[in-house]
Amino acid sequence: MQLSEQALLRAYRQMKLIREFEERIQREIMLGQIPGFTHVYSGQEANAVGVCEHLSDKDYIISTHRGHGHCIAKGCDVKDMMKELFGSSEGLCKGRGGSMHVADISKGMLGANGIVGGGPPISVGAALACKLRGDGGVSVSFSGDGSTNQGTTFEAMNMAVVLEAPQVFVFEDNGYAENTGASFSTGCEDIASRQASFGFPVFSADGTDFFDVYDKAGQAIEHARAGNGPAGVYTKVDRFYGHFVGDPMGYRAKGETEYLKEHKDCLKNFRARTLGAELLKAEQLDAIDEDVMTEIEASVAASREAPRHDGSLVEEDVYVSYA
Amino acid sequence: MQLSEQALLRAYRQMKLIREFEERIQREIMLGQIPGFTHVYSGQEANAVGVCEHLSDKDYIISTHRGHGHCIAKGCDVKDMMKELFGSSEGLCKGRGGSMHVADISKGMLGANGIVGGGPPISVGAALACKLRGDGGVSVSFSGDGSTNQGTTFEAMNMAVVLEAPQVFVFEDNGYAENTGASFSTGCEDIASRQASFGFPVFSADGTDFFDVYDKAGQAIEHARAGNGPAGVYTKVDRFYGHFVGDPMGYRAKGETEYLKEHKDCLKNFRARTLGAELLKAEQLDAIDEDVMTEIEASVAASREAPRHDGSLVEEDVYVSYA
Amino acid sequence: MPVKTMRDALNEALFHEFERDPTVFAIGEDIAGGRGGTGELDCTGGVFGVTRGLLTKFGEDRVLDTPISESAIVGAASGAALAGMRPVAEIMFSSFIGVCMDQIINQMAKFRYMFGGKSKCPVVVRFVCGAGMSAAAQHSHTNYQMMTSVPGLKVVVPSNAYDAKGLLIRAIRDDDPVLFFEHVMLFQSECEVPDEAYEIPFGEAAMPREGDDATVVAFGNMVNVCAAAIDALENKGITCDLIDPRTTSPLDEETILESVEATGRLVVVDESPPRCGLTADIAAMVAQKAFTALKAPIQQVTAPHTPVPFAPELERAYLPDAGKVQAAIEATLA
Amino acid sequence: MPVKTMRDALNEALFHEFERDPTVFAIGEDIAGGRGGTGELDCTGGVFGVTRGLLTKFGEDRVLDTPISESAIVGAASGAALAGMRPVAEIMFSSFIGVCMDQIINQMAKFRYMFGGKSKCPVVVRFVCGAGMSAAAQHSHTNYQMMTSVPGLKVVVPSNAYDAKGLLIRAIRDDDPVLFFEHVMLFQSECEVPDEAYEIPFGEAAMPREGDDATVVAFGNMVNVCAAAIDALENKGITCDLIDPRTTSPLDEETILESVEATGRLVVVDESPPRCGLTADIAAMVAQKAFTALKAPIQQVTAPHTPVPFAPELERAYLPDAGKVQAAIEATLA
Ligand SMILES: Cc1ncc(C[n+]2csc(CCOP(=O)(O)OP(=O)(O)O)c2C)c(N)n1
Ligand SMILES: Cc1ncc(C[n+]2csc(CCOP(=O)(O)OP(=O)(O)O)c2C)c(N)n1
Ligand SMILES: [Mg+2]
Ligand SMILES: [Mg+2]
Repeated sequence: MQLSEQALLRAYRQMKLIREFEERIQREIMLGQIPGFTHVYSGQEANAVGVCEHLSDKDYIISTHRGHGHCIAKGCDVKDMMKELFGSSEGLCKGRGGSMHVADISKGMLGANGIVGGGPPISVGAALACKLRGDGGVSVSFSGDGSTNQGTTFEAMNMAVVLEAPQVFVFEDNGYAENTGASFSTGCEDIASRQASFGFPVFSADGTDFFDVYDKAGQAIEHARAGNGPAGVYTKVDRFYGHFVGDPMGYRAKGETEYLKEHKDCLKNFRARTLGAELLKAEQLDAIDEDVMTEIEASVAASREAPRHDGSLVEEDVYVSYA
Repeated sequence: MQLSEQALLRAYRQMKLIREFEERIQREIMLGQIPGFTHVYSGQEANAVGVCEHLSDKDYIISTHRGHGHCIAKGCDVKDMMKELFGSSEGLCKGRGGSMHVADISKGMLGANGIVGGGPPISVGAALACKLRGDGGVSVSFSGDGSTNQGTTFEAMNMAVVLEAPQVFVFEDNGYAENTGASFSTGCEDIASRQASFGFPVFSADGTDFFDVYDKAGQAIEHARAGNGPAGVYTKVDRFYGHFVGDPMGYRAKGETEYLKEHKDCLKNFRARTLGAELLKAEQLDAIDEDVMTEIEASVAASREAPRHDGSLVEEDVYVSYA
Repeated sequence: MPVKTMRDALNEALFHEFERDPTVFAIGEDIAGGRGGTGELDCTGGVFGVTRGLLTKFGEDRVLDTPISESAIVGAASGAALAGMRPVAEIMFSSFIGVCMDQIINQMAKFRYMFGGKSKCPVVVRFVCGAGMSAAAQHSHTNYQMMTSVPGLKVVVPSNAYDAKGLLIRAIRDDDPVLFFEHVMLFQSECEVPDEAYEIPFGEAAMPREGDDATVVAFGNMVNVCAAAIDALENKGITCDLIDPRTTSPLDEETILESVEATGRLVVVDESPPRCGLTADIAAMVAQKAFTALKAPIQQVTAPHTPVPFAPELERAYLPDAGKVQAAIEATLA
Repeated sequence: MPVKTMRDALNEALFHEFERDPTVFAIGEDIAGGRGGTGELDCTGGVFGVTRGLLTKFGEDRVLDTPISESAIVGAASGAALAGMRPVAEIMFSSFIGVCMDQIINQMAKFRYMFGGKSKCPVVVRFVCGAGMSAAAQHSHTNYQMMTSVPGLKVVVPSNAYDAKGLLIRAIRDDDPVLFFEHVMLFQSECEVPDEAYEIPFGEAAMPREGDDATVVAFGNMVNVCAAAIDALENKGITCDLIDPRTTSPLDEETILESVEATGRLVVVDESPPRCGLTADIAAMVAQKAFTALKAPIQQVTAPHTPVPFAPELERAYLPDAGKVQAAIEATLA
């Protein structure tokens, strides 16, 4: 698939936005500005963006506990997301959800999800909605390697095939589920073929390579959009940091994450590829970098100032109407 | 695998016992003697017996809502089972469980189970107990085609591989889950390969042929017993009757079950095979038939006479001790 | 007015709403029946026939038979609801709710709150509930009391065909997740049911009996058991208010409190086990809000703290019956 | 006596029982940590470190890290228990209970009854529960009130390190399924804890405060919140019994009833939402069994009928605090 210069710049901007969002919130967490448990996506940006660049607002996605990247890639407002993480009443979810529950239905983003395996069944439902309406929409669920062992994920896969849902299952294998390696927790030879045995094509990609992900995700989404039932994308990728911000990471070799940042960075990779092939110029990418830093800085500044709750609205928004 | 004359006679007896148990209870249900929902196993006898003839009391099995065959094959007392179905306080489970919950832990029979997919996780636990004790025991879960789509079944399969449990998953594909065909409900090409993709060998057998089941189950059980982790058995078989006793069966072609009884009867098949190869004599089998009829008749007579509850013990047996 | 069974009343409600609103669809196991079989399609209509005929009339796109995968069924329903549809999911027996509980209590119930009020999830999940058929411990539970405890859900427990129809129509039109519990002993129960569509509002109790001496609150089939008990007490000169909340969440506290203010005595009846259930919920609410009106201990009549037994005699001992209800009414008057 | 955190007290309990009984084993996600990783094994010990060191001491056969498959974890634990072992399973957060609910409420809880009393299932399932960490709606629930409603289960909710150790040892030695809820805000809480093994019986409440004016019953971390509230009222001349049931099933009704007989006033406090919970359960029990002793409406103090919110200010508004408890005590005395 050939990408226009504009499309390339946009993809880079999205990836960079995710990266800097995640880098910055780690600092804010250390400073005590962001409460709760937070899981960052650094290192996996090519996946969210490589998939979501094929989608529009009429398409749906659902994410996991590690949701910021998918949210940004699907078009959630970064400033509103930041305010949400800060717990502001002006946050994208009015401060009720926080990091693990960022959502924006108007963008087709059905939420991060705190339950491993919670997303795929819900995603199949959104796909069925698209199918019933016949509006050409698809729905994409993102899951980790760990979540591929959860029963709900398997059920969703089989049901999507049976009901011919325009559903794409994306599995981002970052090698770990919390402190347990994927090589231990998945008994199968390889995850992609296990999932494929459910009866849909699974396209494997190098999750550190935007172009590969973009290409394979395109094929999977095309398959689903054309009415052929579900498809899958399996990516091998690396998580730069711990499971959550603050994870001491005893289960990883010393120096592992430094190595990954040096050698497995999808952003560096993208830069090298596009500059090497003279598709983009360094100045263009530098300008984006600067622009992104400014945007993130502004969103943090706004979040610090943003109003906090006073507790009075704790009972609001449970029901549309409770009667 | 070569079977002695004695073993052949025993296997036939077990199958016949199941068959006549199921045939007889259908009559008793029509007569209003047996309350509740009852699912009969007629037509599938070769599966339960072909598997359980490899097991001893130190091995475990767990069954489904369609549990009578597995119970008898694992050695549960037929008279006590009959009393249980009749709701007698002398039943195998004191009339508390009924058809869907027949169990006898002393025989390694961990129960029929009213929840589709309920059994496999529990079975893996029994397998882990055997492994921890190092007593050479294995655990076998029986499931139907329908249950292969339940998340719990998938989870159990992966976990058994990861924990190297001496576990055997038996999948009896009788073509239907209630009123839905397996060809509709399983999106995969074939169930055996989907299950095998979890990382264990799956042996496929003709579920109407005792010898084939016995042979393949032997290989699977040997694999697990030898410490190689789980194995699977997949059988294609037919359900002679409806989902439950009383099922009008609109979803099946007219004459289908008559055809099956004529052409796919594992008992007829066994008779033909053993007589044809001159392994057994007709008189031997006839004697067993007669013997079984007497046993079933006696168990029904005993069950009719057996004491019923008066309601006073409704609160007994919830806890070993509630304090 | 025509007399109909609850089964037929529910079936009618579905036909009305399927016709009225193209975003309504149904999903569940064997709700049509016959997919992948060698016989007829749409021969089942769910184990109790409530969805029968929908597939034939509205087609395969709107009547989705599924694999046995309850988490996927409920998840798909709520995902479709988030995405603008109005699914009606069926979980055969509420006793299977444990298999899909996360999708109910952690997902559909919480979306709106977690998402800051910016989503809605208009999904209905129908369940068969209750004991009385010797279906034993894994097919006979009520579960609605557990679900009442979950913020974000609405919980409906009809006691008769008329209410069932109006409440199901209301449920399908509701913008929040609704769990709808159909008691297994009521499918054949009959009463007058209009042919046309009508709504019964949530949070408004019915009062099938009115009296002076005590207030009886009951749920589902127990409403009928209590009505019989109350009728039998009439010739002893005892009369009672009988309150059927119809929805346990939202709950019509007002009707209960008003009645207790008048009678001073309360009996609460449910066929669930005793701990942390609806009888306790109502009793505690009254002991807090109408304490001064109370003239006697509040009586709870429930099943014992046991699973549901198989043998019919045990099951009868398990279930509250008219005798136990009468005894409780008389105890509160003693 | 040495002072220990609840984390360490629980860890000790596990070491005692692993040493004492070779049939005890542990199963759960990351209860050791590091399997399949490039770093150290046994580096995690569960998210809050309660199982740390078990793998190193007792080996891989008895400390089983698993895939993320809660139904399989709980099912495997109860299957092993039926087959003669004494497993201790861990489900990280009780909020995940929905994912494995069937295995808890329909399987392990019911085996013994369904099997006519001929089986036992000595399994313990440990959960982290409760709000207070801004972990939001899918990681902060209590769930023990729901589980209390299920016949066949025992439910333990310790409020301090000393009790936690004795109750966990008791739970592991118990022959029935026990659900053990460890409140997230208590892992670092400290008190004196003996080095040796000891059991605290089930169904026997503790009474950390004694007084004359009212009875306060609370669970888990709310016991500490209520103790603070009660202490603060002392200089107003108000004293209260504070009852910590420690196990909600079985429940020590006697201690509660005796206290209410003496004080005539009851306040029940829990951090779960209000409907069908433990506060209602206790209030209703008292309104039935000690009605004549009651001098004032029973006060329930609970979270509101909402999911748990993320923002710290909302979460503070969600949780009962000493101020709300004091207000309720004063209301019952007014
Ligand atoms: C049902 C459930 N079980 C366990 C957890 C705790 N948990 C949160 S994230 C996680 C690991 C998920 O691993 P993976 O799917 O590989 O995603 P990653 O964190 O690598 O992005 C676990 C076990 C949970 N949130 N939900
Ligand atoms: C969790 C759950 N869902 C649904 C049911 C209702 N049900 C009982 S048996 C059955 C069909 C099972 O089919 P299969 O596994 O093929 O077994 P078979 O009946 O053919 O032996 C269904 C749907 C149930 N008991 N439990
Ligand atoms: Mg991972
Ligand atoms: Mg079948």
